[in-house]
Amino acid sequence: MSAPTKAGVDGTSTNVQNLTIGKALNLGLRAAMEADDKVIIMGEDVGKLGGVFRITDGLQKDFGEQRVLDTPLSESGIIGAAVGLAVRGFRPVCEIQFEGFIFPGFDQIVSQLAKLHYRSQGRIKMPVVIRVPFGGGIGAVEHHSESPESLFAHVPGLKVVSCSNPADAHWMIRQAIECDDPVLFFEPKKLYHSGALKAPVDTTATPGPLFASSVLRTGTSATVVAYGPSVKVALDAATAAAEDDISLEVIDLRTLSPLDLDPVFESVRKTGRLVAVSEASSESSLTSEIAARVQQECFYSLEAPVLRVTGFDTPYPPAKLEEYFLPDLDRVLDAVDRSLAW
Amino acid sequence: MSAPTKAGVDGTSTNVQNLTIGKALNLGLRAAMEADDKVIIMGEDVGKLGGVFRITDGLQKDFGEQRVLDTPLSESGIIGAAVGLAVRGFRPVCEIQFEGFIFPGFDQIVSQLAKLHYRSQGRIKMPVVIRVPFGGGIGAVEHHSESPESLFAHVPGLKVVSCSNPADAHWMIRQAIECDDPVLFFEPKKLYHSGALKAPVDTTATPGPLFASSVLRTGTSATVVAYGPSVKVALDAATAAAEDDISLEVIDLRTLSPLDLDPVFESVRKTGRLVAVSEASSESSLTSEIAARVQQECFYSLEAPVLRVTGFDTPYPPAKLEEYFLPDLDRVLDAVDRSLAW
Amino acid sequence: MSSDEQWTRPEPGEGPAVVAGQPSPEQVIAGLRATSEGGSDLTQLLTPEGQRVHSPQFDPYVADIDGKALQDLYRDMVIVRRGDREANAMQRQGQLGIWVPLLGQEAAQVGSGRAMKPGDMAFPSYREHGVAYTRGVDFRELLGIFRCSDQGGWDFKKHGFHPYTIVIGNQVLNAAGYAMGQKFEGKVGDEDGQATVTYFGDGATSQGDVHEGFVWAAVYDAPVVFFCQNNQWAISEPTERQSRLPLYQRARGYGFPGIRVDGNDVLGCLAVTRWALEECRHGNGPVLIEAFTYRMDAHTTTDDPTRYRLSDELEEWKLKDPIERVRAYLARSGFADQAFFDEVDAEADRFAAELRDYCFNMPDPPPSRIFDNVYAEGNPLLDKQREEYLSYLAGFAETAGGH
Amino acid sequence: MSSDEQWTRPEPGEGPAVVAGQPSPEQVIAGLRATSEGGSDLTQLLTPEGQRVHSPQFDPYVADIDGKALQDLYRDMVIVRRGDREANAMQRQGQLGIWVPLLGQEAAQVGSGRAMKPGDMAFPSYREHGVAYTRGVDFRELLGIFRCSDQGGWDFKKHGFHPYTIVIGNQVLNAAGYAMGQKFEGKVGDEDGQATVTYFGDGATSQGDVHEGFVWAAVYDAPVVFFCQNNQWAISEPTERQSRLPLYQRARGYGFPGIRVDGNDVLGCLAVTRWALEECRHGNGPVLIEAFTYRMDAHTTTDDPTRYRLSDELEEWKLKDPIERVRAYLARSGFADQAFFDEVDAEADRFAAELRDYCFNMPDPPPSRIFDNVYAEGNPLLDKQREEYLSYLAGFAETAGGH
Ligand SMILES: Cc1ncc(C[n+]2csc(CCOP(=O)(O)OP(=O)(O)O)c2C)c(N)n1
Ligand SMILES: Cc1ncc(C[n+]2csc(CCOP(=O)(O)OP(=O)(O)O)c2C)c(N)n1
Ligand SMILES: [Mg+2]
Ligand SMILES: [Mg+2]
Repeated sequence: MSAPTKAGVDGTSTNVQNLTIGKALNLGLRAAMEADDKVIIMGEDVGKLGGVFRITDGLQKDFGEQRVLDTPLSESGIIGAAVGLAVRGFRPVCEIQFEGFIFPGFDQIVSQLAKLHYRSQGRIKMPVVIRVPFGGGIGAVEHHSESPESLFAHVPGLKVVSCSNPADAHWMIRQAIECDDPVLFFEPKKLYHSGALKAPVDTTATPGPLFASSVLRTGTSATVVAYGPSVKVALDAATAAAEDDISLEVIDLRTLSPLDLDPVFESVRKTGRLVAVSEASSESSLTSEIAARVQQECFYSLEAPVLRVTGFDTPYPPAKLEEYFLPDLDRVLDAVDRSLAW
Repeated sequence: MSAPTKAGVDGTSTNVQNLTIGKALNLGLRAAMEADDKVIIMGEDVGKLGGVFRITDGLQKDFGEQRVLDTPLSESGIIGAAVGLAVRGFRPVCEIQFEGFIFPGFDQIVSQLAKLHYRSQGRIKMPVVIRVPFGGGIGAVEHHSESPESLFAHVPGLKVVSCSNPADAHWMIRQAIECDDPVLFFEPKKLYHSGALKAPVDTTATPGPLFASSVLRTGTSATVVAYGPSVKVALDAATAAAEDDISLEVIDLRTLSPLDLDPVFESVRKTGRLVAVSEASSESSLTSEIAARVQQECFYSLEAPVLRVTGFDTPYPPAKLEEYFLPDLDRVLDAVDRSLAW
Repeated sequence: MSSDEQWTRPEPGEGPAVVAGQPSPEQVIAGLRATSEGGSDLTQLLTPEGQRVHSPQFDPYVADIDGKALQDLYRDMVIVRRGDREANAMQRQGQLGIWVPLLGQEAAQVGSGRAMKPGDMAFPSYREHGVAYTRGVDFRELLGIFRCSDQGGWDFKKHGFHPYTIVIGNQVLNAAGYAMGQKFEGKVGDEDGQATVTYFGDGATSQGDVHEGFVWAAVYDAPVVFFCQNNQWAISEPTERQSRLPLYQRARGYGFPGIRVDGNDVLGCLAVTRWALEECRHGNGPVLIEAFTYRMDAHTTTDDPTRYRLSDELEEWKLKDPIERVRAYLARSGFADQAFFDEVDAEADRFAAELRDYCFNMPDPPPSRIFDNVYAEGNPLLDKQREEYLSYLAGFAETAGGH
Repeated sequence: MSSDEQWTRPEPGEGPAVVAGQPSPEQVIAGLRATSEGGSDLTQLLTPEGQRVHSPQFDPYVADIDGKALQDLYRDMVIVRRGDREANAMQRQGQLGIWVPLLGQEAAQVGSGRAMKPGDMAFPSYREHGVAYTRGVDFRELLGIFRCSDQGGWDFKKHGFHPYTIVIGNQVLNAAGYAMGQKFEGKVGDEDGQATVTYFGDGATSQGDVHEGFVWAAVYDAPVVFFCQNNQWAISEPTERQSRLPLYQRARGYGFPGIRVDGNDVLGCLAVTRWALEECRHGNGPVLIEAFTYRMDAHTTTDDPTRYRLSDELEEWKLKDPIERVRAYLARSGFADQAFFDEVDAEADRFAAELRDYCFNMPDPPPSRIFDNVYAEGNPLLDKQREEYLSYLAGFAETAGGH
């Protein structure tokens, strides 16, 4: 399928397509593979099937079995072999089928992937991307709806990002693959094929930096910070709040490690209030870190404590209950109300 | 070796011994094994060798090879088999040789150990203790000095505790073994055999609750909260600060999940200032959680933001540098000063 | 045609290896992988045509299987298949979130399941609805998982049937541990001994946990039967992506027996599993069984196999249907007449209708369930979270009620 | 005596298994485990007495090893041992935080190390100082790890010698991946092909990662030699705690060759590793080698082996010393005279003196090193942390200076 190419203002050709997050990722992977033949894709069912979410659709067909590897059913193997391939000079992009299945590979991530650059005093680079479809809302069975990103954000040596819209998805995956550090790339699986989120993506644009947060909506009453699938919830909440004349500033974190909280600090200095939203359980998590840093940096600006709207501190429940478990518009607004009333 | 037994005030016999943390744990394990023959010990080198730290010294000799298992070199196996043994009605106590080697078993911990009670709607109990020698300061090579406790505190379904002195070590391990939930038991390895910490332990006393923090020293100027090996640092800092007429309240967290922060809240309401100390990296960690909760619960009492003194957000460095990496008295006092000057 | 040494040579030093990347021409016949034949080492007691094959080693293990017992095995398989198809259909109708079909694996599951005794324990993966049935777990109790209203609610102890395990390979280690427990309790050593069976797929054999389960069971002489259903596919990946060798030969490297049985032969599966359990009961475990079978349907209802496999393969396997061969044998040998088959069909119809009825009327769990059974001994923080959330929810109800 | 089928029977169905829990009496002779003999499958080119044993299969791989080359191997081993002993002594003197002795494993390491070519790559565990030496990594470059002033600072690319890996088994998967890369780059297929050797211990064979490494290498035909140094102990645990079967037989289950070589026979190790590498270069990898050897010293300098093993065992193995047999062979066959041996000893003395000198003068790294090389592309938060901390430290210096 070829996309419309037209001349940009400055005469260079631009290529703008209306894409879902899933398709934007797919094209991002394709672009990265075209740009550098050291980029290889590894994972379970990523070949003929195109991955269970079809994010790698068509890539094996076009790039062959040595660049798109249907691997053995072995996550430690996927990461461990990727580490070895990276030592050899490859740039592996690993797909973990669902976030709940990353744990067999956790040891290789923590012990080798995160540490080899340090251990080798910089001689070994680890340009490995681990793509992780994460989060709930798809009505799935156990282990298919979790949000383990905080575990990785806690591990020095890793970088962790999450996208929330098609343009970011496209550019962030390309930038992550170009990054010489290991990047955990969390993808909001329930939004992969959301038609409502379809948006124009300029696949020839010059993207902003990868490790930067982004203010998606400005406001004055309170700040809401979110990432991945929760960004949509935050934006929806802001729209709803606007009807009650509450003006919410919404920030998409984008980078979970290193955190880029400067835009959040700035916003909180203006609004005096912050609500952090995440599907993950709250204990010792990313939202804890946000609260900890904001209370320190904005001590005199805060008019209410940083509040968190998160998944509960329970295992992910049976999906019939996930609408209750996941932060939604109402819970975000409730927190905003509590903040405003503090 | 038999210890002095004397009649207590009320006529019951008490047994008070002067013990190191290591010996207190050893006697705690022994007592648990004597009390319940379903208690079994599993780990690498825990038999004849008594574990690399000798915490299980003498137990295989006295309880036999079916109750003290020198296991294959396989951490997923240790946890995975312990899960199966627990299903069968055993109460396994697993030793992970060093905290850096818990990661091959991470999947079984997160996916089975933490979730089976939930999945089975309470029909399956998981009375498994995982003993983890953790923390730095022993001049060791890579993977032998880390503090991964926050990763476990983030996982619902697990309980996480850490001891800091011989009496707690003894009672907490006994209580952890009696607990019907899975308990990650973090032991401050550098203090195992510290003669300076030797203290009288009444092995017949009635202990307080396992999942409770403890105020070790009262004070009025600021509060310092710590756990495991950092408790000693906090106490030393309090002693030093007292010379400058700064009165520090020191709280030993003891339980890392569930957190028992009520004593901390109470203390902060009094002192208005909190410094949280931990050897672990700070990002998305337990100390983040403490800061997040305290700023919420004590919003109007805090006179300075919660400050953290932690390991840096780097891999654990070569041990020649660990004195710089680990929180020490000076860094704690510096944070206290900053808090007081806020 | 596959053979014992399908993709390799066994000993070093002679001639080049036949490597996985270059399968021999015979291995790839017109796009059809050479996996529809189990090879010369396949144990089979009943051919696809319903012919009874005699085996001096395994016949004794099914000496008690008379016409009546064979009828029962047939009935089990028909009912299990019917339950499977009904659940599959209900998923299409939106009553289940997902279904994991077992179509084609009835013999492997019923045969191995019926080999167990009450004191034995099964550690299933997520596709073992047929085993569940033989352990007395009502199909209805399985539905909650796939309707996403629970994560497995049966009484695992009563049935000797552990909760389903979705993370590939985990249960193999859990089973090894459980079997060690059976041994530690002195329940192993004679024909009254207890044993454990754990189920996993061909894909699972690549996981570290399966290996560690093999190691542990071997060094602790644990009474565990490793029952690998090689259904030729791990979602879209054929067995060649996991191994050069036939999977039952994996056991060779650990020092316990590995055996390949025709997984579509219920009699063979029964005999071989009984034998393996017998070994385990006596303390000669573990044993690996590879049940050579085929996943006739998609991986799950969300899967689309047309993307990765040719329908030829399916056609080939249809000729080896596990139920048809028993029907043929029953009929030919006069063990059953048409009335019997009709009666079983009618029973299956009733079974399906009940299942349907149950499923359509399953209530959703209350939100409070989110917080139940996270801990056996509670957690005050979670209690507070629960309380706050439920009163927050109650607020909505009040508001709704107030209007 | 150990044998091929040491703790089991190979095929199902005949008689009771000999299980790990009940070793045969021959396996336990007066407290001495039956591990000092490698069994009938042991490949050996040089006996403990220094007798050359001929092997039609492996002799061609050492046809070029004349007297001079043998002298070199001898010299390597003497120097490596001397370095090891010196480092061990320096640990006792407080110059190193810990030392991991290789005593007794010189032949396995020098033999396999010298089999590699410059384009090959080694993935060591933590005890492979002898392999490091053969790869041109200066012993002095190893000391930083054990002095705890770095975590491995050599140029891994230049030497084809990956950083040490301490987490048991991890490097086996990394090596499989690296070897896949060699293959993907088209560097495999003829005698000029490249290959990888990865080292691990007997204990490591239980880890899931080692299994997954075997699986991956097998299905991707990766040119990797799995070199297992079975030194009979994993800290305090004997090999029986890891396996029923001799470890080289593990390969049987994966469909690639496994071979046991006398790990104390440098010629045997050289030949067998060259053969295995040859197979890999041509695309017939992987290959598993079990080098049957013995850890003559403690696990590390913090270990106390008297707690778990009898000194008889050590005495038995002393008779199989890897260096002594080469000395005997060199002397007996006239390849070397006393002057040569004296010269090597003198060289070893110089080597040790230099090592000592270097170690005693090693500077400590600056605190700023904590923050170096965490990321290749930096991290602004960490930069800030670094800056704040260094200025905090500078504050002390100023205060100190001010007084
Ligand atoms: C650790 C892990 N990785 C990935 C998955 C996703 N997944 C579910 S089933 C499956 C294929 C399993 O194949 P196989 O073991 O052959 O069993 P089958 O489904 O064919 O019965 C995969 C990859 C998972 N459940 N667990
Ligand atoms: C995953 C992991 N678990 C535990 C350890 C601690 N440990 C270090 S060496 C060792 C024994 C290794 O034995 P083996 O594989 O035989 O190698 P050897 O030391 O004998 O060379 C253990 C248990 C570790 N380094 N990594
Ligand atoms: Mg399968
Ligand atoms: Mg060893």
